[in-house]
Amino acid sequence: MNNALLLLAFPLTAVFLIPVGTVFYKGFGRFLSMLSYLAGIVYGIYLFPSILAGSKTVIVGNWAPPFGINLFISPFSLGLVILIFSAAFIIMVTDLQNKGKSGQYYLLYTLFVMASAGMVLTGDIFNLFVFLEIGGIASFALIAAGASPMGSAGSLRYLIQAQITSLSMLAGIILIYSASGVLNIAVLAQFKTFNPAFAFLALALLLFPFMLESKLFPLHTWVGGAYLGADHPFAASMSGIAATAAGAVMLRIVLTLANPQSGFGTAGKSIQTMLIILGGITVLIGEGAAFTEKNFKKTLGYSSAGQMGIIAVGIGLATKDALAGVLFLILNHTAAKILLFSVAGLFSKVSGKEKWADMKGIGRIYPLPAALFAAGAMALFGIPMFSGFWGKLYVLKSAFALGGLAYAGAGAILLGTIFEGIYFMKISHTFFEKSDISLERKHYPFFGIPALFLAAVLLAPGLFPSILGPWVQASVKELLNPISGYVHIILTSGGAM
Amino acid sequence: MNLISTGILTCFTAGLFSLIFLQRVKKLQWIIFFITALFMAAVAYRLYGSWQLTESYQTGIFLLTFHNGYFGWIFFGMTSIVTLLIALFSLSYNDKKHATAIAPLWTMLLGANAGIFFAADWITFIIAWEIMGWTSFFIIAHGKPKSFKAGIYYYSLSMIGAVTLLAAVFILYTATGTMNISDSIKALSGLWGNRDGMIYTVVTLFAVTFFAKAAIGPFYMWPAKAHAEAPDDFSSFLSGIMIKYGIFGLLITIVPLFRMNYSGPVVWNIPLALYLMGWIGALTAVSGTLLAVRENDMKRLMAFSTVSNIGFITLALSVNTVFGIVAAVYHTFNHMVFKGTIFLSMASVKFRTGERDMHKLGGIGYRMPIAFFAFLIGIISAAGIPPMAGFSSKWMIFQSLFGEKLLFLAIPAFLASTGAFLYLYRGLHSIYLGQLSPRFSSIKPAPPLQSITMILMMLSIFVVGAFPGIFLTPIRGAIAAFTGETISAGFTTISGVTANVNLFMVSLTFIGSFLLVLFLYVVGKKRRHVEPLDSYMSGEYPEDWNMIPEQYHYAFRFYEPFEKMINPTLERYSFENWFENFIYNTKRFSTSLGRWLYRQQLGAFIVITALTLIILTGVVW
Amino acid sequence: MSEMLTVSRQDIMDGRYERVLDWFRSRSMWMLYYCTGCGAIELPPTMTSRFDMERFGIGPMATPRQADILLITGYISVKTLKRVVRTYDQMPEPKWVVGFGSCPINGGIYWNSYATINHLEKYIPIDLSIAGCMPRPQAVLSGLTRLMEQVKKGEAVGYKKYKMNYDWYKKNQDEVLYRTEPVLGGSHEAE
Amino acid sequence: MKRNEIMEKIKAGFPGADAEPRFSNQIHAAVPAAQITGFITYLKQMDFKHLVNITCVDWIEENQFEVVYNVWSYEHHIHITVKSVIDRTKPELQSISSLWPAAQVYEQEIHEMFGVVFLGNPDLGPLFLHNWLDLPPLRKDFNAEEYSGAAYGFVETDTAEATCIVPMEEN
Amino acid sequence: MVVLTSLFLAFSAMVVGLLFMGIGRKVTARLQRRYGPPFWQSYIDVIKCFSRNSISHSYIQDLGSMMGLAGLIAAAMFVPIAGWLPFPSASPIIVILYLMPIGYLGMAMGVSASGNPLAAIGIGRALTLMLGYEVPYAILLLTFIASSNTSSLAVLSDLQTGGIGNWFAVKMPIGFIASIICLQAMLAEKPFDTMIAPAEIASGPMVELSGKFLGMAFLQHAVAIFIETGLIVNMYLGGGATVLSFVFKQFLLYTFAMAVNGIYGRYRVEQAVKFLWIFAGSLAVIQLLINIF
Repeated sequence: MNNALLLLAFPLTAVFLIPVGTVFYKGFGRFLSMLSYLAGIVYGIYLFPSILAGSKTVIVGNWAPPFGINLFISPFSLGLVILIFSAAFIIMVTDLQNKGKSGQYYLLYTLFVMASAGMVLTGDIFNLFVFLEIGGIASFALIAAGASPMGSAGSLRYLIQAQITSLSMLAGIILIYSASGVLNIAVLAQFKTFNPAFAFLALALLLFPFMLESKLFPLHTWVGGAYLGADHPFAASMSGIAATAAGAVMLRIVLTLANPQSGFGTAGKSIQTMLIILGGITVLIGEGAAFTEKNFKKTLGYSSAGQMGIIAVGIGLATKDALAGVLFLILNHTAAKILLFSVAGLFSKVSGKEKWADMKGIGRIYPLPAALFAAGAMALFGIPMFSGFWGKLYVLKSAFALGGLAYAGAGAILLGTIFEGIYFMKISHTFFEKSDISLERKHYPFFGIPALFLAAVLLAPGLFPSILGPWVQASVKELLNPISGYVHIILTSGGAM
Repeated sequence: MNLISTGILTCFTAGLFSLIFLQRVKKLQWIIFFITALFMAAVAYRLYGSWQLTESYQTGIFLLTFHNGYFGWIFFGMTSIVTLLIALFSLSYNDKKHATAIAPLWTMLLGANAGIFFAADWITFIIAWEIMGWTSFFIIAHGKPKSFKAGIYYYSLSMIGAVTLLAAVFILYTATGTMNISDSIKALSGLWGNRDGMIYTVVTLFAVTFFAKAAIGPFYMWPAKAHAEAPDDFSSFLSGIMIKYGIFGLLITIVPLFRMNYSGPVVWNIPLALYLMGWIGALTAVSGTLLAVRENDMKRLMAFSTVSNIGFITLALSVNTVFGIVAAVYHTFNHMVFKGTIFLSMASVKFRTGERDMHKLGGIGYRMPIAFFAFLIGIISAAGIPPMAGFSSKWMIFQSLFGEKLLFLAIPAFLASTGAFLYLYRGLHSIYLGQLSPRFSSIKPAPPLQSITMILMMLSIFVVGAFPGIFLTPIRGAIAAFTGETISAGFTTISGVTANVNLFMVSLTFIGSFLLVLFLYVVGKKRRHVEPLDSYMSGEYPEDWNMIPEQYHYAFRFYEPFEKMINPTLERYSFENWFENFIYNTKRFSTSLGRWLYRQQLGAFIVITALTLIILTGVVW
Repeated sequence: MSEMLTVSRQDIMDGRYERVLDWFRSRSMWMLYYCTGCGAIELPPTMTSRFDMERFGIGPMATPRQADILLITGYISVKTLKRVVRTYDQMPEPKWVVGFGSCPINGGIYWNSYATINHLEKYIPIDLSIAGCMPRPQAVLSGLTRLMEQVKKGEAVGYKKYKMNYDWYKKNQDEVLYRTEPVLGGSHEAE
Repeated sequence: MKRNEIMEKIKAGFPGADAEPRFSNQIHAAVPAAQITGFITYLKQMDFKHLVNITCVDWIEENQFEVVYNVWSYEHHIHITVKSVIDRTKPELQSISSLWPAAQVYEQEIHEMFGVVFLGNPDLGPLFLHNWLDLPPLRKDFNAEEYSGAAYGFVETDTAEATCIVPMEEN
Repeated sequence: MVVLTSLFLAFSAMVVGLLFMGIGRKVTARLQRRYGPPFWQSYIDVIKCFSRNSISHSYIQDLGSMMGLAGLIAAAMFVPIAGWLPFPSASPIIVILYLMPIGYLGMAMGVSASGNPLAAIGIGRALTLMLGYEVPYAILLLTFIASSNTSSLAVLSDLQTGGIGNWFAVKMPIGFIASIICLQAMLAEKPFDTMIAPAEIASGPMVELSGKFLGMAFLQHAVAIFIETGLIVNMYLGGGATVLSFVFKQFLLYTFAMAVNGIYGRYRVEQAVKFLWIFAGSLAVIQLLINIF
C-alpha cells in the first residue's frame, strides 16, 4: 500500500482546496492548512512504531527503483517529517493571534511545508530538485508577503541566490546523470565508477542549495535581509522548517549518497572536511555578527546561522556521537527558534518596536514569554537541562575524540558558544530590566499554550535524554550503515508499503 | 535512599515552584529558600559517614554519578552551614523595602552547589557548573542596568570558563577514556612523560576555567564589579562560597595531577607549572590588596580583599605538599566565614542606610554595635591577626611556603598580608567609626535575625581561632581521604615547618592581657563622655563654619599619599584596560561582521565566485 | 562683680589621696600654649638649651586633650576669647591656666582697644599670671616653678573655682561674645 | 607710555578728574564719586592691572569720607592714587569688585570699619569684628576707650585676684 | 604560677620600656645640649596620665584603647628574655609580628572612634608606614628561614650562643643594617615619625587621647619598644646570657635609635615607604640571596 504517500498528500490536498474554500470562508486557508499538518502529525505518529521496527520504502506510481520515484520512510526521515509538520502546526497556532492573512499565504505556506517534507522523504535527486524549487518559490513569495518593505528587497536577493544555486544543483544532477544514467540515491550509493574530481564537483553542486538554505559560510549573506523582511511566523519557519529539511538532505547526501563504499567515497570525505571548515566559520561569523546586532529578527537569524554551523560540523564529523548530537541539535534548534521567534513576534506586536534593546522591562509585564525566551535561549546555547546541551556535548565529544581538524571545529563551536551565551543572556536580561515602559497587559492564549509546549519539548529530552534514545539510535544506525539501512531496503523493495 | 539527588532535586523543584507560582509573594519565596537551605544542611548532616554512597543515573551515553566523598562532603557541609546562616540573614534582610526577586534562583543555585561538590563524573560537574553560571548571572544582574553590566562581565568570564572546561574535559576523556573525575585525573597522570603537551593543554584549560571562577590572575576584575552590584545578602554568598568553586576545581584537578608521577621540570622542588601558578597567586594577592587600598566603595573594597585572599589560597595550593593543601582548604573555610561575616555586616549597614560609598557613611558603629563587632571580628580574622581564626590559616600558608623554601613567593605574600591592614582599617574607620552623619543619627540597630546571624558567625570565628582543630581535624581527615597522606596537628596547636603555635595559648594570652589592661582601665580616673563633634579643631566651633559631622569625616581618598605612589604602576599594568580594549575590539569586529559579511549586495557575487571556485577545483583536480 | 564662691582650704585637704597624685601632677605638666600674641617668642628660649623647661617635666603638647596647662601668651581679642574658652572646656581636669604677660592681666598696651578684652580672669580662672611685657624666660620658669609648688600643695584650684562659679563665668563670657545690644548705645545702621 | 601721556589721557577721558603728578612715578587723581567706577575701569584699560589696596579716611570736620584706591601698572611703572570724596551722612559708593575680585574684601573691610556702603558688592557682612553692634570702630566719632571700659571693664589692678609674679633678678 | 610570671613579664616590659623612654628623652636632651628631664620622668608622666580625668567619645574608644595595650602585652609574652619565657612556646616571629597589629588595630579603632580626622590621617600614615617596614622585616625573617630553617626566636637566640662571632649581626651584617633601619620605622622615630607630626597633625593618633587613654598609649609605646628591640636582640645580637645583658643590648639599640631621632628631619610618608622599600628592602633581599646561595 502506498499510504505513506498520505504524508505528502494531506498538504497537497490542502493546497488544491484552499483557493476554492477561501471563496466561501476567509479563514478557510488557515483552517485547512492547520488541519493538514495535524493530519500529517497524527498519521506520522501512527506510522512511527512500525517504522522503528524497520524502514520502508514507498514506490510512487509502481515504477520500482532505480527507475521510478520512491519515498524512503525510515525512523530518521519520518521523525524529521513529524518534526516539520509539528513545527508548521505550532507556528500556525502561535500565528492565530494575527488576523487578516489571505488564503494565498496559507496556500504558499502549505506548499512550502509540503516541499520541505518531501525533500526529507524523497529517494531521488531529481525529485529532490523539484521539491527544492517548489519550496524555494513558495519562500520568495512568503518573504515578500511579509509586512515590511524590506521584504521584497530581501526576497529578491534571496531569489537570485537561490536560483543560481538551484541551477547549480541542476547542473550537478545532469553531470551525475550523464555519468551514471540514474538519479536514484540508493542506486547511486552503490555506483562505483566515478572519477574522484568529478564526484567532488557533482556532490558540491548538489549540496549547494542546501548549504544556502542552512546559511553555511559563503552562502550566508541573504540571512540579514530575508529575516528582516519576513514576518515572524515565516522567519521561524525558515529557521525551523527549511533549515531542518536542509540539514536532513545534507545528511542524506553526505552519508548515504556519498558513503565510503560508493564511487563518491573519497569525494564524500573531502565534502565532510569542507563541511567542518565551513561549519566552523559559519559558527564564528554567525554568532559573531549576532553579538552586537540589535534588531531582534536579525539577531535570531544570525544565531540560526551559527546553529546550522554546529550542525554542519556535526555532519562533517559523521561519527555515531556526532550524528546523535546533530539530531538533538536539529530538534533543539527547531523548537527553540520557533519559541524565540514567537516571543519576538509577540513583543514586537505589543511594543511596536523592532529592536530588542528597545524592549526594556517588557518581561515585567509579560513574565511568562520573557521567561520562556530565556529558556529557549539557554537551550540554544547549550545550558544543561535542555536538549541543546546534549547535542553540543555529543558533537564536542566526538570532535575531541577525532582530533586534527575536528579540534578546529570544536574550537569554533566553543568560541561561538561564548558569544551566543553572552548575547542571549543580554537579551534575556533586557526584558527583565527595570524601566518605565508602560504597556497594557493582554492575554494571548494562542501564544502561551504552544510556547509552553515548546519549552516542554526543549526540557524533556534535556532532563531525560533517553526518551529520544530509540529514535536517535535507529536514525544513527541508518545513517551510518547506508548499505544495509538504506540501499538494500530500497533496492530489494522489501519493506515497500 | 538517594539522598544527594533528592537534595538537589528538592532545590530545583522548590526554586522552580517559587519562581512560577510565588512571584507575587516575595516573603514566601524567601521562606522557601530558607527551608531549602535548612534541608540541605540536614542532608549534609545525614550524609556524614556514608562515604561509599554513590548514586548514578543513565542518560544517553553518559552516566550521571554523584559520589559522597569525604572531600566533597566537607566542602558541601561547610558551604551548607554558611549558606544556612546567610539564608537566615536574608529572611530578615528582604523585607518589603529591600526585597529582590532572586530567591527562587538562589534556591536553584543551592542545588548546583551540591552538584558541584558531589559530582563524581565530569558531565555532572559540567551540568552543575553551567547551572551555577546562569543562575548566578541572573541573580547578580537582578534587573538593574548597572548591575547588568557587572553581571554580563561576570557571565562573559563564566562562559569562557565553561567553554574551556568543556574542552578540557573532552580532551581528558579522549586521552583517558573515563569520565569519572578522580579516575580520569589518575589516568592522566599516568601519561606524564609520554604526552606532556596534551597534559599541559588540559591543565591550561582547567586553569582558565577555575581561575576565571575564582578570580585568579588576569580575571581579578569581576569580583569587584559583581560583588558590588549584586544584592547585598547575595554578595556574601558570592564572596564566601561561590568564588570557592574555582578553588575546589583546582583542588580536584590540577593539584592531584602534579602530585602523581610527575616527571617534568622542577623549580625549588615543585613543578614548574605550579611555581608559575604560585606567582600568579602571589601577584593576585598583591594586586587585590593594592586595588582594595584605593577603593572607596565598601563592597568593591571587600571584593578586592576576596581576590587577595584567593591569591593566598592559590599560593598555598601551588606548594604541592599536603601541608599546603590543608592550609589552602583551611583558609578557604576561614575565608568563607569571615568574608561572609563582613559582607553580612555591610549588608546590614546598607539595609539601614542605603549607602555604599564609604565617605558618605561613618559612625555607624555607634548606632549598630552588633554589625560593628561583626565587622571588627571579621576584619581581624581577615587581616590574619591572632586570636581570630584567620591567623592560623594564614600562618599555615606561610609555613607551607617556608617548608618548601619558596622564600621569594613569600615576599609578595607578606606585602599583601600587611597591605590587608590598610584597606581593612579603612573600611572599619570609614563605615563604622569617625563622625556620624546627621542623616543616620536616628538609624536603628540591625534587626534581631540579622544580629543573631552575625553573632553566630562572630562566635565561630573566635572559637575557631582558639581551637583550630574544629576545622582542621575534619579537613585533615578529608585530605587524608583525598591524597592518602596527612599532616600532624593538635586540637589547639598548629604545627609548622619552622615553629609550632598553640593557638589556644595565644587566645588565652590575649584574654589575660586584656584583663590586665581592664584592671588598669578601672584603676584610672573616671572618664567623661562627650559628643563626637566636640573634638580638637584648634579651638574652632564647628557651627561657626556651618560644619556638619559628615564634612568632618575623613574617609575619601584615605591613603592619598600611598595611592599617589602606586597609581602609576597599577594603571600601567592593568588587565582591566586590556579586557576593555578586547571587548571593544570584539564588538567592533562583530559590528563589521554584520555590516560587511552579511551585506546583501555581496550575496550573488559570493555565490557565483564560490560556484566558480568549486567548478575550477573539480576541473583542476 | 557679684559674690564669688571660693575653694576653701578644707576642700583641698579633703582630697587626701589626691595629694599623693598631686606630686606626680606637679612633676609632669604638659602645656598647651595658646600663642595669641607676641609672647610666644619667649617660649623657644625657655624650652631650648639655655633654660630647658623639660628638666621640670614641663613640655609642649599638641592638643588640649593632652595638656594640663593652658598658657595664654598675650592679648586676647574677642574672637580669640571664644576659642580660648572652647579650648579650656575641652581640657580634662585637673587643668590650669597661666596668663603670660600683661595683656591677660589687664589688657596691657591694648587696654583701650575696642577689640581686645582687658581681664582674662573674668572669663576663665587664671591660676597664675606672669607679669611683664614680655616676661623673660627666667620669669617664665620662675612662674612655672611657683605653679608646680601650688599644684603640689593642691592650691592651684582654678578649675574647681570655674566649676563652682560656672554661671558667673558663663555670664561674663556671654556678655562679651553674644552681645545683643550696643555697648555705647546709638547703634549704627550699616545696611 | 610716559607719565605725561597718561596724564593727558586721563584729562582727555575724564575732564572732571583732577590729576597731578607726584614724586617721580606717581599720579594723584581726585575723582567725583559718581565717576569712580568708570575712572578705574578706564585706568585698568590703560594697563593698570594691579589693585594695590583700597582704604578710607574719615575727615570728620569736613563731614566727608575719602575713599582711596591705589593702582599700579607693571607696564608703565606708574602708581596712581585715586581719591574720591563722599558725604559722611550718606556714605555710598559704587563697588569695583567686578573689576578685581580682591576688591570685594577691601570694600567689605571698609564697610565694617567705616560704614561706607559699596553698591554692588555681593557681601558686606561682618569680616573681622565679632558680633559688632556699635558704631563702626574706625570712625573718628567712635570712642574706643569708653567702649573698652564699658565692654570689658576698666583697668583696675587691684581687682585681679590672681597672683602676680614679680620678675626675679637676673642671675 | 604561669599567671604570676606572665604578670611579672607584662609589668617588667612596661617598666623597662618606660625606663628606655625616659633615658631616650635624656639622650635627646643631651644631644641638643639640654639638661633634660630625669630618667624616671616617663613613670611620672604615666602615673599622672592615669590620675587625670579623661574624655571619651564613645565606648569604642575605651575598648580600642584597651585592646591596643592588651595586644602588645600579649605579643610581649612571646619574646624570650635571655631565653626565659613566662610559658613555654616556640615564640615564632610571625606570631609576634601579627600579634602586634592587634594592638595597633585596637589603638587605631579607639582613636578613630573619637571622630577627629587628624587621628584618622595619623593612623592612615602609620599603616602606610607599616607596609613600608613590614615587608623588609619579613624578608629578614626569610633570611633566617633560608639559613637556619626556623622562625622561632628562642631557637635563633640559642643558635648565637658562644661569643660575638656567632651573632647574626656579625654573620649577616647586611641584614642587621636593614633591621636597624626597620627598627627606626617601627619605633616611629625620626625620620619616620610622620604619623605623629605634632606641629602638622597635632600628634596624629593621639590627638583626642586624654588621661588614662593617653597613659595607655604611653604604656603601649613602652611595650612596643620592649618588643621591637627585644626582637632584634634575639635575632641578631645573641639574645643575651642574662636578663641584664639582654636589657643592656636593648638599651643600646634604643639609644642608637634615639640618637638618630635627635638629629634627623622627617620624611613624608610615601618618601618613607619608598626609602624603606628601596634601602632596607634591597639590603634584606641581598642578605636573602646570600643566605640562599
